[in-house]
Amino acid sequence: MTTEYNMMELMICVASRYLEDGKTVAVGTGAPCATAMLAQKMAAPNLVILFEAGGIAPMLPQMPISVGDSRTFFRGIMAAGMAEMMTTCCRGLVDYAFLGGAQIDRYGNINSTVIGDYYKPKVRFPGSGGANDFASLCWRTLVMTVHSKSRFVEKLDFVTTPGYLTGKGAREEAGLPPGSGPYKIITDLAVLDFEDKTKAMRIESVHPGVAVDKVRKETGFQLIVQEMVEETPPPTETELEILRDEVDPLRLIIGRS
Amino acid sequence: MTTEYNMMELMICVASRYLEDGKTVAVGTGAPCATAMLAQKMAAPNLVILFEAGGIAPMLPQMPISVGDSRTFFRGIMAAGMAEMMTTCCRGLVDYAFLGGAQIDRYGNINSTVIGDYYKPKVRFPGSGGANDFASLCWRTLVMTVHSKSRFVEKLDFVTTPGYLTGKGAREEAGLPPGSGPYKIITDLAVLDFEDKTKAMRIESVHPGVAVDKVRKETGFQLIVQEMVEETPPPTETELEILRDEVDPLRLIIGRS
Amino acid sequence: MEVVEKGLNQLFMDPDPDKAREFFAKKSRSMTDKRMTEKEAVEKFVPNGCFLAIGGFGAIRIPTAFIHEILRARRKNLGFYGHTSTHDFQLLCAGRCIDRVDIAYVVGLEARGLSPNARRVMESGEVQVCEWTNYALTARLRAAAEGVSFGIIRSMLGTDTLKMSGARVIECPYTGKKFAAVPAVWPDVGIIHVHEADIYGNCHIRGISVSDLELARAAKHVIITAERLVDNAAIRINPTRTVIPYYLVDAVIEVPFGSYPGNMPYLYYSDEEHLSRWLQAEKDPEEFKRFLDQYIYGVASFEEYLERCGGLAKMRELQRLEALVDR
Amino acid sequence: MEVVEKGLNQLFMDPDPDKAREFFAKKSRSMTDKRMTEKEAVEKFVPNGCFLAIGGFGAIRIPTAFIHEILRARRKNLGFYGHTSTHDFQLLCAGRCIDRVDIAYVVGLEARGLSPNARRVMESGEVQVCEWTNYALTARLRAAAEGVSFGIIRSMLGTDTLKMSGARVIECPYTGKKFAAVPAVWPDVGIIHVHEADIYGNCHIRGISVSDLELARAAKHVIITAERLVDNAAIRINPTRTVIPYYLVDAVIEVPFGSYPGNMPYLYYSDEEHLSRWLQAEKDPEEFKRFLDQYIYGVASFEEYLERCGGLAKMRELQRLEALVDR
Repeated sequence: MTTEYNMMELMICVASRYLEDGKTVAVGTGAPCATAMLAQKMAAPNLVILFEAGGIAPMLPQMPISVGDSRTFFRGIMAAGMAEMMTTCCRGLVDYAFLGGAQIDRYGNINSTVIGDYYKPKVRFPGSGGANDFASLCWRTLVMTVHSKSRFVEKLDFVTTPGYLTGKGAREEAGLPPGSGPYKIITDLAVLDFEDKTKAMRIESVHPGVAVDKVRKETGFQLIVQEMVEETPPPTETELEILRDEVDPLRLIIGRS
Repeated sequence: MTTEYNMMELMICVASRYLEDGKTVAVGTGAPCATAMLAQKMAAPNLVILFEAGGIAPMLPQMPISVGDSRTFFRGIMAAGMAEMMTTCCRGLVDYAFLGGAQIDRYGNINSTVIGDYYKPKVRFPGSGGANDFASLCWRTLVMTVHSKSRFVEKLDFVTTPGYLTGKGAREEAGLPPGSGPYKIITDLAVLDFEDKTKAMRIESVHPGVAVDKVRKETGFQLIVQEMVEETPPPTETELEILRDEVDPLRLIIGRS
Repeated sequence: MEVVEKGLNQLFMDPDPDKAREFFAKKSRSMTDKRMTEKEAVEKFVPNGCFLAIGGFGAIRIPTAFIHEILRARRKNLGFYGHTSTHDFQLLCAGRCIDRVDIAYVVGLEARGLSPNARRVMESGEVQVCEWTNYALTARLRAAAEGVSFGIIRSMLGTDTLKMSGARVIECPYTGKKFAAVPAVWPDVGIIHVHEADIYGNCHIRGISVSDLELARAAKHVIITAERLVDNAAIRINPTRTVIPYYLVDAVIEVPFGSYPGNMPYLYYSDEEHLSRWLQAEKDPEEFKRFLDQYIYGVASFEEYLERCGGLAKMRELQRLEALVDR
Repeated sequence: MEVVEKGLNQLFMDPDPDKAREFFAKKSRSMTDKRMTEKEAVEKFVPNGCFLAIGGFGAIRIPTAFIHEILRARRKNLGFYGHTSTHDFQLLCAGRCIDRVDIAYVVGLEARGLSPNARRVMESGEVQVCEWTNYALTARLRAAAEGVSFGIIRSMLGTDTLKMSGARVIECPYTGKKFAAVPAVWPDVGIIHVHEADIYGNCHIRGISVSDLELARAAKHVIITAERLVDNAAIRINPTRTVIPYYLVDAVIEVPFGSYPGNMPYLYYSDEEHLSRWLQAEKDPEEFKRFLDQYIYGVASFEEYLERCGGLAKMRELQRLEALVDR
């Protein structure tokens, strides 16, 4: 029999496996933070967590509500500021940026600014915040988002945060640091990465019980699909146990789905 | 009868009168620092003393040996760093820079880098240190130096620190902040300022018993002399008392001449 | 200097460092008692139409008490520097105080969701906007703090965020590489809540400083609200701790719990219940009006607001939360 | 980007931020015990020919012990970042260790006078030079710390200091005003003496930081000498105090009195008597050789140097001086 888990638990467990031990990760609140916390308690005890407001390597006593609240530097090694964080990313010391996303396109560009006309938007979202900075400056950007046609779109209403922009070479052309860019997109249906030749989105693996066609159907653009598509290993008992008992006992995040 | 005083005491007492109360002054060690300390104990109790290494408004317990030693921030309001100091100057918050000088020319430009060929110098001096920064960024630069032909020269071997460069308008042309520049030069013979029309050096007053011709003779370039040249008021009893008893009881500075 | 690409939106503030120098040349450097009330400080330093920047991080170490006073004073047409703003922006939108915003992060309250009222304001098209990123807005303050007209960063490049900003893409005179040049900004007034200040404005902050050190150095007028006032000797005994020197500061206001309902590191946690009541109330404009009357317009002082939010008992609870005694 | 004016001297280091990123991508982020001896650290991080920057302010909070070890290891052809350097530069000249210098302040010892030996070295023409100012050298480190290729300042303009530097005059893309653009510098190794560090390299500094926060972030390798080591818990209990986070640091060396004969704020004052003996000895090259044998080449360790300088009694005296007990 397989263990029961919900969509959010699945995404967090799967995503956490991509955070290597001994690396640095800049996270937002919510799922990305929970993911990094899980990774620390699993295979990456030496994963260094950074928060944009200035918190460095805290001993997180619980899930922070804000990327700036006091938990983000609780027993941290340093309580700094925004400039310290972003310049550390710009110097090349931060390996992963872990973002959420509203709209995303085939090159991993993200929209979190507006739906509709910029000057008179149908929906005004917060804007970049630190997302554009992290995705520009960190080496590898991971994105966690629900998989649907309304989110995976052919054309973004607004490119808030850079993925590979218009494809291979475009980041470098724009002046973004060479070697940086989107790494993995983790959704409730699949894990997606980017084909080297084109830097376009590709299915890396589909989650247990999810058909490739289902992923295609929920994506508003042409996905690259290899002949053999692997199945994502499901969350393990241990992952789920630690996630539920230690990372998010109040179910603030995993209770959402 | 007039009070006895030496050359250094004279220069310090005279210079201290130019530091207004409630203003900010960036000082070097030695005579400039002694001068600012004297000013605080005389007419300018609210004079704010800044040191380039980061000391802000200390309660100076004694003469610092270095512009960075612990005295420069003893009971100060802040112990900062070089960038904090220089950016404070650049924002226009520092009224006076108080420098010493090796060679100086008619426009108040200073050489503290080399005598002779730059690449194989006869004498290598320290270089700018913070002098160029202070003289570029503070509003008014005061210089204290011994008056001699070898120091007041027609042409500097090296322009380390900007005065009025080649004359009126040259600072602005070079990109230096408008309204800044040399203010007074205090020597053992006279106080000199700069004529508005040309920004060339002019005798403001000669010290007691010093003839204008003596000043001319000790100056390697043509000085501007007005019809009536005032005499510098000599050091007062009180000035000398405070300087000797409170500012420099060990005669580290005033013992030099 | 050749500009490779230019953001389409206009700047709200002049990036000329010499105009700023002229202002700072006249600013007093004397250590005088700068204590005053919120009312007096709003009266003196926050006229209609001025450009405002607020310290902290949206709902962490924010000068809530002072922002309430801005609402009660019915300030209008303010410009706002929207860096990492959450509850602070929500408040200014509640008062309809602003007509132009430099945006890095607005409307949202992070994991808590979006502010319905702030959305109404921003979607009305009545507010002039210019797009940036959090770091870009920190870098603009930093450039001002350095007394220069611009700074360079490697964010924003290649995106609509740059296209809809006031940034300009330039090439490095050494490497030829492209950078986003962001213009210095000297806000008319910066409001920062700190842990301790003396009556002259020398300040201590515990925990993250966010962009407040840059803001304190960039803003033409700096208003400090402090959890508590300390004697000047408490500053001088350890000058290494001073993060804002007095000569940058124009007003000092002692406001215990001044960041409520926001978090004040080491002192009290955020009141999430109250913050979600805000989001709830905002859904219906009529109810929101009543809500604002009850909590802001209908109270004479911040103390009264604290009382209406649960008073000392609530503050004690938030202190225990912060101390991780109650979880 | 149009360059209005160009300094004539060459840069000793490449200002390309992407080459620096490649280096920092590979630098370890793990919290590991980084303790080692001066000998091991010189062996590992200070090869002949590398480019060196030293923290502190010439004779205040300097890593004297480590510099002595560089001399004993007979390092040659080092590049040196001559910002605010006095006794540190005097030492490197005594060992004839350097062949190129970025100069803001060298040769001098402030009010103490000029170093005869450093003058001989610098007037020999054998050392490659490039002129700057103190702030320019801080700004170059700051640009590197920001991960960009240059920074802009308003110093140097119109002078021979700029003409004989590697700076370039550019025009602001917003105001058209001229600024001196200074190139980022990532020194191969930065050596900083601090009050406290843990075994991972998290550091506390008391008093002025000079340019050390910028240096710690710019240097490819950072070596920390500390007056004392503290437990990691002493760092985490107050993260606001941390000025250098461990992941920047490559080596941690505990050296009590490590800044002697320099001043260590709050701990001990400078030994002016010993520093003037240096200047005295330097006047005659032969005597200076004997002096160096006695104090550096002829001693096995820094402790032995301290003993030869008066040992504990002298240290106690300097502690009392610093505490203003004896004046």
